[in-house]
Amino acid sequence: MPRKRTIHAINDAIIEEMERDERVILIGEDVGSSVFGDTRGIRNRFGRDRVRDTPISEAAITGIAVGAAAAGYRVICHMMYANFLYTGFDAIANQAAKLATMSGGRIKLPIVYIAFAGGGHSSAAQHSDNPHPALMNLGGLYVVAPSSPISAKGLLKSAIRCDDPVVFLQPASRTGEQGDVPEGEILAPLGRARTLRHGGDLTLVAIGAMVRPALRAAEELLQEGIDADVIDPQTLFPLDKGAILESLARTGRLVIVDEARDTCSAASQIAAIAADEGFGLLRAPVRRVTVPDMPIAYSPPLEKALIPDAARIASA
Amino acid sequence: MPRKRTIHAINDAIIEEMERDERVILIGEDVGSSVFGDTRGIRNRFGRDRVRDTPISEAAITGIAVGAAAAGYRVICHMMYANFLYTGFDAIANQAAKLATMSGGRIKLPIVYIAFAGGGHSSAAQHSDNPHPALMNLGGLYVVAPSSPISAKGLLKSAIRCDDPVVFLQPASRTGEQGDVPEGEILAPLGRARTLRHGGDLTLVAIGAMVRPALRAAEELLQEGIDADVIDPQTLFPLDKGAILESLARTGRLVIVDEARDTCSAASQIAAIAADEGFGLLRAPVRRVTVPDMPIAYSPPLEKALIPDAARIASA
Amino acid sequence: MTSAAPARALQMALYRRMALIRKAEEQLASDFKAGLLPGPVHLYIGQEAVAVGVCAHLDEGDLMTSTHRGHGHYLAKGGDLRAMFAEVYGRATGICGGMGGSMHVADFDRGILGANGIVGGGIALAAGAALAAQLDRRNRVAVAFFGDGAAAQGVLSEALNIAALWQLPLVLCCENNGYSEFSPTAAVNAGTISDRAAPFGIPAARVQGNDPLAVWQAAGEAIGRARRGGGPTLIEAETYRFHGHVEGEKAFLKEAYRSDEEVAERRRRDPVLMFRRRLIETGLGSEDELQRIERELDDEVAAAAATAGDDPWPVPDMLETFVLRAGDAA
Amino acid sequence: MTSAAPARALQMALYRRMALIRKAEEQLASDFKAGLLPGPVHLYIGQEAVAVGVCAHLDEGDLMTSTHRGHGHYLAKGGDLRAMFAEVYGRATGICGGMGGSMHVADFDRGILGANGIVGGGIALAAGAALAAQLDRRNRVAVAFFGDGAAAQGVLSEALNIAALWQLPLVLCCENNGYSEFSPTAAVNAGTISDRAAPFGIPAARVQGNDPLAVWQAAGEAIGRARRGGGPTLIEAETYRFHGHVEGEKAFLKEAYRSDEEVAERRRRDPVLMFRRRLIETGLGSEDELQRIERELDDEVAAAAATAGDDPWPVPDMLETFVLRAGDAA
Ligand SMILES: Cc1ncc(C[n+]2csc(CCOP(=O)(O)OP(=O)(O)O)c2C)c(N)n1
Ligand SMILES: Cc1ncc(C[n+]2csc(CCOP(=O)(O)OP(=O)(O)O)c2C)c(N)n1
Ligand SMILES: [Mg+2]
Ligand SMILES: [Mg+2]
Repeated sequence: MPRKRTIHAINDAIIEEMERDERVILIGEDVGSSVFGDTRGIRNRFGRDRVRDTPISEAAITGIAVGAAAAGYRVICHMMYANFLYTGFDAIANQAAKLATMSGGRIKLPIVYIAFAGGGHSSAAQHSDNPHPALMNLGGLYVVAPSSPISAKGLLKSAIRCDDPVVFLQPASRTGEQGDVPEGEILAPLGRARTLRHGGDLTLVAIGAMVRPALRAAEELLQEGIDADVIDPQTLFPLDKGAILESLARTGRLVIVDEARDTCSAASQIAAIAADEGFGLLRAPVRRVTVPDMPIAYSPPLEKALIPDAARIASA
Repeated sequence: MPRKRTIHAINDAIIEEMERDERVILIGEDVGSSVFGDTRGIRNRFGRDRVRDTPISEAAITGIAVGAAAAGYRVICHMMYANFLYTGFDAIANQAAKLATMSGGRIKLPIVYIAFAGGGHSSAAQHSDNPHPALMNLGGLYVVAPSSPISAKGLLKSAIRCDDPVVFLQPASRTGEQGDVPEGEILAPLGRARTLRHGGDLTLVAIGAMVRPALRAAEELLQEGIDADVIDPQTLFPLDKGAILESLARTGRLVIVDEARDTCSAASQIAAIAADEGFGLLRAPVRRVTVPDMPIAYSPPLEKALIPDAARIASA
Repeated sequence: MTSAAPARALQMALYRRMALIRKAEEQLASDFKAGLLPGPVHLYIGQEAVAVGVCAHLDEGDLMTSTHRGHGHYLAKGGDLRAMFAEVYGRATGICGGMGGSMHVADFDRGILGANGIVGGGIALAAGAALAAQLDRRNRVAVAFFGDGAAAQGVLSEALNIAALWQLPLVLCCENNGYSEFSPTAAVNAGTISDRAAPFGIPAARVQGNDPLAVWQAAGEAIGRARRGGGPTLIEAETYRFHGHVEGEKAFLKEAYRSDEEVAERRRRDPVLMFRRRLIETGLGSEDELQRIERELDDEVAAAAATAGDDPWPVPDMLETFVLRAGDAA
Repeated sequence: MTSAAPARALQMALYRRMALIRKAEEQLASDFKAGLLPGPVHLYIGQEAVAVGVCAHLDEGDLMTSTHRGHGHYLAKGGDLRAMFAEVYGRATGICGGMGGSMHVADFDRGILGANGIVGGGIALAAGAALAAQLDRRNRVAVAFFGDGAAAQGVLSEALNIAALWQLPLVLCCENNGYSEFSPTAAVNAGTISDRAAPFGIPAARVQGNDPLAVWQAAGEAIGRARRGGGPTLIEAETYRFHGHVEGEKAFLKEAYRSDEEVAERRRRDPVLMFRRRLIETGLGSEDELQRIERELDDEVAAAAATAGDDPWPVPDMLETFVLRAGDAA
């Protein structure tokens, strides 16, 4: 199977979907030059009509995506760093997440907001947030967090075909990672988890960038005789509760790894589900391995201390 | 003890703190005329220098609060409806919540963002959100949710004296409610829950507007022979875990009532804490009584179905 | 006015539409007083000439975004009257099934992308709709209505900039009714709003917003230019709202933000009455004919309101349909 | 220039500060190449005249906000050199204790409210600082530096409007360096940025940003007016960045967004070298004296960088101090 970097898998996904449907358009700051490389070459291929570099105007861009989608286009709106979602948050939270429902379902809004999320690159607090908790709470947006080249491609292609708004949060620290990506159509259904490892002693749920260290931690745990299931939810809203509870039914133990700050994290949501619907299955406290409740620090030893790694996961 | 409406308790709190410290200023849209009545009379009393009606420019207003606070003022920044926090979210999430930490603690930012949150008044999706989950996840802001005239006054006065940013989310549906408010200084420390009812059979945690129906539900439950503790966290970030766990140690049962959408709600956070630190105490599944994951509807029967009430709480 | 006045049929159509909006909203005002409206309503009474003068140039394929004060735009753009009443009454038959209410009336099939509870929220949406229209190459245009208060939102300058750079077929129509909630415009907007287009190279017009023909004229130029690929225009229409910012405001405001004399004075320039008078003066409409139209409208409004008011409430089960689910996409 | 050039001592001080910024950033550029910098750095090389010309009018009580390209503003406003290096190196002794890095250097005691990783993020903060300055009645002013790309953010127009309404002592200084990341300014900003002030009734100036005396002159007028209660000014300084948008950009960009010839051509108008030449031509500075200054600066920069580079890394335990706790308030 051909190996690809995540960034190229994303690039392929966008190109394939733009080839497939001429109503798919791409807007965002410097999508032509492409800061991360994920949109590289797309403007040359599809032209300046369908691929638009925008000014630095997040409030307008996020809203333009809503308007163009309401008027019949499928809009990929590239937000660069996830922190800039906050800058354009009104149109995301008050318009994109609400318009379809407020209108009694009389409109569909096919929008994908792509953003690169999370820390690990000493870019400090304003470039390192994982804002998925805020987005998950809106209730009107799919929230997707890929963890590998193949999941990035499959999820993004599904997101572009989705008739509702999706926020696609690519871990910024994982853009260069390689993985197997088969040729041809790959679609990962939204709202479905993947079980990446079948153990049976422990359910380890890991999100986005945390999947790799979780898999590493699972290897470490095996040395100690603990064989873990590792589940990647892939879609954070709506969550695939079934997959998690099914594993929990076998293991009775749950650890969730999330690179968001702890309070109101996806980890907390999953723990809350376990404490309710999975209560009878639990044989041990539900542990969350998350970021302490503070902005991400710049200096490497500080940043490293904040972001979960395999050691912290294994000891949870 | 004199009875007061919440709106007057808030008004008193602002006036007392502006009298006490001349560096307290108030900015916001129509704070002079006062849409909710909470800032009524304040401009006449303190003048147009310290009390400024702003244009409808949430992005600027939230940032002006940060700049004026960094330059030595205590800023009360009135955002009217909580949904408009999203409109000015950049300066809240990227600046106010991060600047002190990013600067290594070399600055204090005494800001109170006041907003009226939640549904119950057929104002539809763009005027009914409870955005505390997004705010709680930022890690750099106190998030406060009063539930009565006295808690509104005590929390707001503490918030104004706090050296860090606070978001004060007054339930919009409870502004007219009356309650006892003693004369003189009332300060409710931030980060401390109040136990409003001592039962011992069940721990009922209720947030903001949900405290009243929770107390009503507790009465109903008593008929069934269940005597509940009712805890009002008052501050949602940082949470007073101790008070909740202490009650849980006695009751072994936990129900949390939160008018936020379920996913990543404060209810989920509290449930997650219980499933971890309180695991050994739990004798039953942890129930969350929350808003389904969708925007709030306009029509009364629909809105009523979405927002928790005493009956839903009692049956949880 | 530089060019000829529109033909009789059109002028009569303008009048009919303005009178429809007026009568529909007077119905809502009395419904509000009677306690029949579950949520807040912001009435457009006094501003009818703006929506009608602009929308006379639009057809169903054209796109429009509106404000919290949106009934007039909705009706001017051809929205269904009864479905609007039903929506404001919160009924299952409402144009949004009772999910949106007054601040969210929308009809996407007619290019009505919705009233909007976020001040300034419709501006970027209209720019996006204009982008869609440009890509479509079917000479469609998009119009954003917004208030003087909304002009203070930064998104206006962002949209002006982008519309200029991309030469979007967009008309930004600012309805300056003198107040932003309870603040006079001059207290919250420096300078003249229509002047803000020039730095971006965008043409602007400032018109008498209570004169439907003046609005019609300026909008015609702007929309024609946009259709021909000539890019965006900013129109500032000066007008006045006769009712409060929101119905029932006197119950919660302690001090008046405008005097009764001011309102009375401005009511003398009532756009509906002035235009009616002009139709008679110019001989385009006779008193009889106008009365006939008005009676028709009275009946239409009364029937729509009455039947909508008898419509069923929505049932909570339908909320299920709005929950996002797994697997929808692929 | 309308008024007299500044005195010799001031001109020499301007030169010294410009050369300091240049040398400090050349140090960082070579540190970056050597892999010594943990995070991204955006260098100000080529734009020094702007920060120095403006900040020459400011003292410690005045307030300033900056951008992601913030070392120049920090140093021009009197920020400590060694603490800046230590911050960019991520050390415990950094001006932010290693919490912020290059994009967040700040020194509140000197009125430096911080570099900012959010494009346009400093504009509203400066307006707020100007509000504080106005309330204080101590004739302080606030300055916001921001780029041409940032001018597209709506918050600029919001701040212009509010500053005009409140007559804030605010100078909005747009550094137009021709690019917004990898987009030429004309592709992302319609018209002339400085023209956007007039509709709000705000005076504006467009100056040669590579000439420190031209900047000094325009800034002096603006800051003087602000101190006297005359309200805000928008200054647009035309300049150019010699380095990439971010150090190391060639590693990830596939296509060049500007030609080597263009950069070479613009380097001929190097603000530091041009000013140096002028000091010699006008006889205000001799070659010897300038060389002495430059040697002093070389030593200062080398010493600051070397000692900062030997400073300890912060220890994670200190993170505890940033966690918000119960009971802090009352
Ligand atoms: C983002 C946002 N901020 C504040 C409000 C509250 N609000 C509703 S209408 C209004 C005034 C709008 O004034 P204008 O744009 O002139 O419209 P008008 O009401 O005069 O039609 C305000 C401040 C809001 N709905 N949305
Ligand atoms: C809100 C926000 N959007 C986008 C970015 C990414 N970004 C960083 S610098 C930059 C370009 C800024 O251009 P300009 O304002 O001209 O400043 P210059 O880099 O030229 O100094 C962009 C788009 C950001 N940091 N913040
Ligand atoms: Mg108005
Ligand atoms: Mg630039």
